[in-house]
Amino acid sequence: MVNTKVNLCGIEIDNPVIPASGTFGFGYEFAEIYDINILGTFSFKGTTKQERFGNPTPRIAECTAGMINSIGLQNPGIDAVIKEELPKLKSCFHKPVMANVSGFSLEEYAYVCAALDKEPQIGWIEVNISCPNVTKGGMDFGTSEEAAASVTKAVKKATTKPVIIKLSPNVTNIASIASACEAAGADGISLINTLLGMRIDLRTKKPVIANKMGGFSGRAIFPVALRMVYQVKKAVKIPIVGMGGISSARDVIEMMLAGACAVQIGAENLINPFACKEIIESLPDEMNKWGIKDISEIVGGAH
Amino acid sequence: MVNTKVNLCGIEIDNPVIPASGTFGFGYEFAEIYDINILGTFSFKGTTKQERFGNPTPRIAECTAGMINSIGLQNPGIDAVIKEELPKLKSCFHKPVMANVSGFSLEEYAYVCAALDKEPQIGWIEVNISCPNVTKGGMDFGTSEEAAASVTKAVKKATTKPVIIKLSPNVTNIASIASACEAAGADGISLINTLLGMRIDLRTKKPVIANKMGGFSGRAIFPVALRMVYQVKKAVKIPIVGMGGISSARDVIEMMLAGACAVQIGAENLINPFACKEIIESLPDEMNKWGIKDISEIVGGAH
Amino acid sequence: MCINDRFIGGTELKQSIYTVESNKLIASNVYEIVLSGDVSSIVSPGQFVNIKLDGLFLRRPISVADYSADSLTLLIKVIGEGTEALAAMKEGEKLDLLTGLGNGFDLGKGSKSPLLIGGGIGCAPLFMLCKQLCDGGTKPTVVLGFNDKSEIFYEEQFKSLTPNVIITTVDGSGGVKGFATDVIANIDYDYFYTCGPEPMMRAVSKAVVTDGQYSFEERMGCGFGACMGCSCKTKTGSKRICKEGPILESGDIIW
Amino acid sequence: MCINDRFIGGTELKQSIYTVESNKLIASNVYEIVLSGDVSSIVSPGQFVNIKLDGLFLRRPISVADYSADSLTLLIKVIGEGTEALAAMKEGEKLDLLTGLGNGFDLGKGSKSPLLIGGGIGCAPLFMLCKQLCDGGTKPTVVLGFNDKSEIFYEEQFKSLTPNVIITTVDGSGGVKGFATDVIANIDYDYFYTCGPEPMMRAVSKAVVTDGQYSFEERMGCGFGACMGCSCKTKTGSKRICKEGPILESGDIIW
Ligand SMILES: Cc1cc2nc3c(=O)[nH]c(=O)nc-3n(C[C@H](O)[C@H](O)[C@H](O)COP(=O)(O)OP(=O)(O)OC[C@H]3O[C@@H](n4cnc5c(N)ncnc54)[C@H](O)[C@@H]3O)c2cc1C
Ligand SMILES: Cc1cc2nc3c(=O)[nH]c(=O)nc-3n(C[C@H](O)[C@H](O)[C@H](O)COP(=O)(O)OP(=O)(O)OC[C@H]3O[C@@H](n4cnc5c(N)ncnc54)[C@H](O)[C@@H]3O)c2cc1C
Ligand SMILES: Cc1cc2nc3c(=O)[nH]c(=O)nc-3n(C[C@H](O)[C@H](O)[C@H](O)COP(=O)(O)O)c2cc1C
Ligand SMILES: Cc1cc2nc3c(=O)[nH]c(=O)nc-3n(C[C@H](O)[C@H](O)[C@H](O)COP(=O)(O)O)c2cc1C
Ligand code: FES
Ligand code: FES
Repeated sequence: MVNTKVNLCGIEIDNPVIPASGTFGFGYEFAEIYDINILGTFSFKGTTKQERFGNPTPRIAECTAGMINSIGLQNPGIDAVIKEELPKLKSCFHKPVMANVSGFSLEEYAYVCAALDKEPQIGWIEVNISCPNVTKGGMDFGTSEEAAASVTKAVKKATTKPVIIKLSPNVTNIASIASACEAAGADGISLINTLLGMRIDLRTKKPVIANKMGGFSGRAIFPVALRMVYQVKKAVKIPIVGMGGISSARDVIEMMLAGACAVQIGAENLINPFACKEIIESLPDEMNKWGIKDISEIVGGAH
Repeated sequence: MVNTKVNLCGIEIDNPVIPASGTFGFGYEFAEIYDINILGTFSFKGTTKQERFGNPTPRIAECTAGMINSIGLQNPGIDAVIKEELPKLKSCFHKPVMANVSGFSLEEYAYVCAALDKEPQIGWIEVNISCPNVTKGGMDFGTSEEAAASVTKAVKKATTKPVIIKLSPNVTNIASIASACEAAGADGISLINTLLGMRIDLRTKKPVIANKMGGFSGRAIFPVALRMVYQVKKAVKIPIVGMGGISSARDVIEMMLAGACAVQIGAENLINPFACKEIIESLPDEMNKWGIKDISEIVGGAH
Repeated sequence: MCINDRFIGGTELKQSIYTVESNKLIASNVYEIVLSGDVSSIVSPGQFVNIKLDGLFLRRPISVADYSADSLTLLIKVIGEGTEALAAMKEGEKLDLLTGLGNGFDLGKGSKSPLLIGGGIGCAPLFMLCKQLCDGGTKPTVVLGFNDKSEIFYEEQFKSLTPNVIITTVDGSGGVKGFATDVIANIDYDYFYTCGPEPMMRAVSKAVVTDGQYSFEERMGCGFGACMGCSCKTKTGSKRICKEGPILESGDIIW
Repeated sequence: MCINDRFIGGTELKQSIYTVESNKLIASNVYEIVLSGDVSSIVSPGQFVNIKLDGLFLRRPISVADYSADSLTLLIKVIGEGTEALAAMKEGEKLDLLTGLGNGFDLGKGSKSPLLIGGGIGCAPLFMLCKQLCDGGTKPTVVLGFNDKSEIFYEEQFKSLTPNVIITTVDGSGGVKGFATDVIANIDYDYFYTCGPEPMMRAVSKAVVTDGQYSFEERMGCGFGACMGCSCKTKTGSKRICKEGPILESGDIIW
């Protein structure tokens, strides 16, 4: 018997596998196809103060071993999330959930976090300072140390829940941004969000995505994600949630060796709705294969 | 009949397909397997002032749809390149060649460029300010506007040949670095060099690459490369050589629509030694398929 | 399981492996693929399947053109890598499909003389719709528009269901010369269903005189409601083409 | 063609498609694959082929264990994804290979009683070498080291070539108990050839009393000399394992 339990910012989760924000809705959609209580937890769709339709379509493009999305944070807004989505979730998920939050100003981030602070099912707040698909704010907060630190401070004041800052990979020095967040009080770091990418349609000779560029993710980005998790692990002491291109229990182990204490699965859920279930079910065998008894012992093992 | 000729910094080349530096040796190796005179030109192995063995092995790691390399600029040094490699090349390649140059100080860059300036077969000097595989210099020059501009100025003083600055993709704002190079006198921009990436061996639980990290390239990185070429095209007026993940004539067209006036093929040469030949041979058919008569007319067409 | 009002179709998502029973070129660039396997999740015409293909990341959404107890028929127009791979599938080869996707046409809109308007490959989902309407005792009028004669498919199959089948071609090389919408004015109908390229459906929306249902296409990430990739603004709020669609009712659409 | 002194093997790189004639499990985790196709580029034992596999980016280098006019034999130990895929290949399936890679053993070193020392899967290239030495009229002594009995392969094949075949296993479950290097001291030889894991070859270098040749492994980008991925420092300068190697002479190696 192997142990797959890990501790994420003071909360123990049954296994390190977490569906990533934006690829798992508000969870209950997946509850129709399998019992989502097998998950460590999951990160729900990026939530903002106001309701958002998001970007014009097409919002999706195919890539070799990956995809581009340009959803633009479509969500019903924090009030509807609290009034409608969370009650639905409660009926099918009995564990703490990770709230994914976005904003276009410090005030908006703080407002949403304060609102979520009162919700008992919220275990962690994952603050997305890295969405490449929104024009003002969003991405910019994730591309400088100062801005990242200022968001961290603002949300830390607004909530008592553990705050995990989600970083953008589209930067020169990810480690220094992670350090800035740690210094500003972050309880954890999650990375990577999508790489900024683009495709052009040869039929129309114009960008496939209506917004021209979008966020590139899926298996193709795994080596970049792994490298960044490794770099951030060297720079900070707080827990790291690693993601980017994970598609198997093997990848989970590799990401944890790089320094992640838990992982998220994004694009893979979209092409295989059972991805997280399959990864969780195969994790014990994979651990045995590599002689791992306790998954939390390998965190950062490659350093 | 379609026209595949393009003009690169004042020199007309028969087609826009250029094997990328580091994946085509000094050219004559490939002359054994096909007539390399069908190429537009090619960029030879990154050359430094001194001979270099490069990094310890393993230097290569497999990735989904790509690979990591950590060669570390192995090359015989500028004197041996001029004395031994270029004469060999001359016997099998009858077109201007692109010299790829690296250095660890402004003086070294200038020294190598000055030496190459006297070589009649050198058509362009491609200045690599972006190699992720060397510890001092190298990458750092490519990650700030000031450093990129200072290298550009130094090499422009040292040579009368067209100077193409090769940028690193591992930066927050590629367009501003390209602009800085343009302002400093660059005649062209080439991009992207490899993304910094990493893999861990589950058997040893340590990084696969002896140097831990390396440069990630191949098909997987195409959407990132395309996006950066698109962004740089918006920022500069000088010609752009686009590369990163190109593996077919289709990709060549997509990259040129993004803004490249010529393209380079890297990792694909390693898994298919005939890649450039096949791409060149299929380009006219592919152009016909998409209704393109003259390849130079589509440059930047997606804007 | 939780109560989930978003799953308006009420069907269950299933992932399973199917075997290619046959694959035939039936018109210029159009293939008819018959698959055998679990069809229990397919509950209404207008639903689609999402197909995994080797070497491609995203699945490819294709309407169910017909199904029986243990087989389903897809009609595929080749336009890119994925549909090319489908066209090349051989008897006995396996395909990984998600089924039970999309709301499907709502046949409960009680109509005596429905009109079906298809454009090109958009005729595919109308076949199963036509079959079920006929099974229910109504004989719809069917208008199928193509560019030219070489593109016409399933003419006989539709005619075996209902006598009222009108083919149009833009260049007049087959059937009536003109657009599908050109012949609508002369038809008696009290409801309509349409599927085809968006410009055609936009023209339909101007030509029709009754309510009806439209089948839409959008680039999809997942096809089952998880990614918000396929959202579309409607008069009753944002809808996912893969989930609350692909069929939208005329009163709901913002053209 | 240009004169190129780097191509010391003088063989030509070829890319072609091969058909799997047979694939057999011949020892614990070791498969023997016979391929038919163009072998014109294979000119000496110790050369290798580089194999493209679906879904994997880099090719996988595998030594030629044997070849005839139109077929070649590979012996493969399963260690990861690529070798797993090879183990799963079925008769009639196709493989894309680069052939003509590597310098190969130099048989021109005029030896009357050569010694061949193989370790595990490293025994593979020694088979073809042994065959050619025997064809040339010398009967080499062959020492093949394995971990245990289950891993032993090609014992009979080697014995059919030369009477002097010694098998060793670390746990004594087959042949002589111990390491391959343990039995060398009692053998009369005037030259040697070895291939095996690096720790074994290092032990060989300490145990041998004559000159000889070693076959090395390195992670490869291209396998044909283009990328400098496989470089190795030697006493006569930097060499590419895929090009100036994989066979290096004892006097050249920096341990
Ligand atoms: C609900 C629905 C039902 C469909 N039913 C059918 C059908 O019955 N028969 C049929 O031939 N086609 C149908 N299509 C269109 C079909 O999905 C596309 O032709 C196909 O995805 C193109 O893939 P490709 O790889 O050949 O083209 P590529 O252009 O190489 O595909 C690139 C990407 O764009 C997407 N894409 C391209 N065109 C479309 C499109 N028109 N709609 C949605 N995504 C697209 C692809 O899925 C892929 O992700 C349907 C689409 C939808 C949304
Ligand atoms: C010149 C040469 C000859 C060889 N001959 C044989 C042979 O005859 N039979 C045999 O079974 N094996 C042989 N090998 C080793 C064989 O190449 C590896 O076992 C194989 O590449 C592993 O691939 P994988 O996908 O199964 O493992 P993975 O670990 O998944 O491979 C990941 C990457 O590492 C590389 N790699 C892993 N192990 C090795 C290794 N030992 N040497 C080189 N690259 C490695 C792979 O090629 C791939 O790029 C030879 C290697 C070389 C260099
Ligand atoms: C369709 C889609 C929507 C996403 N939406 C969000 C979001 O709302 N908030 C967020 O923090 N990340 C979002 N992401 C990023 C993912 O959570 C994840 O960081 C990224 O996709 C990398 O992981 P992957 O390679 O496993 O997909 C989204 C990704 C995808 C593919
Ligand atoms: C093995 C290898 C060696 C490389 N060496 C160099 C080099 O010496 N100088 C340089 O500017 N780029 C070098 N590169 C980067 C390539 O020229 C190219 O920018 C990069 O690989 C992206 O293109 P690709 O995806 O087609 O490989 C090297 C790449 C590889 C794979
Ligand atoms: S395609 Fe993912 S929600 Fe519709
Ligand atoms: S593997 Fe590329 S040079 Fe040897």
